[in-house]
Amino acid sequence: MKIVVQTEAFDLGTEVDALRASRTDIGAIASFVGLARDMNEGSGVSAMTLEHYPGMTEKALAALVDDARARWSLLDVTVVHRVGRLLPGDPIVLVAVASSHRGEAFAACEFIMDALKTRAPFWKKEETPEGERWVEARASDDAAAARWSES
Amino acid sequence: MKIVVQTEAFDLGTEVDALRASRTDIGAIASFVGLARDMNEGSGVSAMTLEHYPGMTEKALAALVDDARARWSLLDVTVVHRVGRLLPGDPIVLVAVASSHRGEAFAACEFIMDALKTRAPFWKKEETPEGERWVEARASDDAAAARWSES
Amino acid sequence: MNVRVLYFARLRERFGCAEEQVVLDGATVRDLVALLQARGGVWAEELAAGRAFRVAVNQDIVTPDATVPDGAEVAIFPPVTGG
Amino acid sequence: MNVRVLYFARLRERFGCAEEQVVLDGATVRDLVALLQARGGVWAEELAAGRAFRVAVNQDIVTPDATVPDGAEVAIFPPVTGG
Repeated sequence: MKIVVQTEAFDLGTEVDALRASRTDIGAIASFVGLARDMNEGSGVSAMTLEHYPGMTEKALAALVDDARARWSLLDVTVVHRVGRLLPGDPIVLVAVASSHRGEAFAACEFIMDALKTRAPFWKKEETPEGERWVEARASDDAAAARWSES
Repeated sequence: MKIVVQTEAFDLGTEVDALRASRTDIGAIASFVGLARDMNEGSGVSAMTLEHYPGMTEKALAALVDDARARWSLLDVTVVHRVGRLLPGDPIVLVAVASSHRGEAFAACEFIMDALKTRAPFWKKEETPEGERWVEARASDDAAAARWSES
Repeated sequence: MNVRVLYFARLRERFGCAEEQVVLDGATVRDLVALLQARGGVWAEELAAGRAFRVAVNQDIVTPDATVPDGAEVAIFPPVTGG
Repeated sequence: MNVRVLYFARLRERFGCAEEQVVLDGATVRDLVALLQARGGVWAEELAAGRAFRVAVNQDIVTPDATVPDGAEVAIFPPVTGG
């Protein structure tokens, strides 16, 4: 299990290769990369800065990965989240989940992303033609996270 | 859109980098890699050989990717499936889906895998200590594919 | 009429045949399957009612009622197991 | 008792404060928030009932009824927007 908060870019191929290593019991790896977009809420975005709460961030990420491991049978999990200033097209977050079976890998990967969006203390500030603005939390993210408590 | 059937190994990092290229409108890339395992149905598996129906395979993969594109708002899709002899730990299949938003990327990626499992003409033959055997289709794969027609 | 029939995977091995030309009297997939079943032996066994196999006509999976056009490429194979 | 209070993101900017020591009379998150609201101005505005903010005590998100232990690290911040 690897959970990292870093300013540097990450590489999906490298992270997933590390997860696979020389194992032969993994049947499925579901992964997700979130990227900085050049548009949000109808405005052009030229850059964004990600702030976090050092200490709590790592604790919150570990807790939600633990929740995923309690819920599904997982072989390994990697979460990497960047902080600092990012440009459109830059990768922000990576979640990769290895399991014997694809259904569990997919579900756990999506669960971790949904939980991260509502529970991990990161905040985005965007640079737009109208000036800087803090990104507002989305009701759709709360709804996505809530799905997992219903089932 | 890229759909390929090949004997050679593929690299997740390379395929996803190609999908991203220099775009700045992608917010989410969900991807899946299926790997050959060393165990199946309680037997050790030392190798497997994937057979397919050339011509129909490409047509079936294109059709299910088209179904995904009709259903969700996707920016790009890559599907790579290997044929020939594979060893435990070898990657078999890759599906990567780029979208503006993560919910659509996740759903389309899982849909494509579920549809591929039931609609694309590939067959696996495993080498086990008890001899060679053709893998039997799983009821759980039919159930996974059927979920998508209910909703 | 004439159709080209392909077999894959376990069925190819059981029939000992990857491809053949078949002269068909009927017009549907059901007619073709009945003709092959009538060969007896592994043909009757593997294509018996209730056995799981799939049929594609010109590379699209179809139901037993589907028409088989003259010159069609018909494929008969086990349920797929890729991915 | 004494608690260390941290502010993040928009609230840090609005309050012009990233961290402070607060002497607290009560024992719950609600007591601390009431103390800060009583400062008026941006404090009253941002921490008013119905405004969306989150409170963590020793790095766990808690509800307003949660106890604040002496020496705790309390953080007040907007709903998170990472990922």
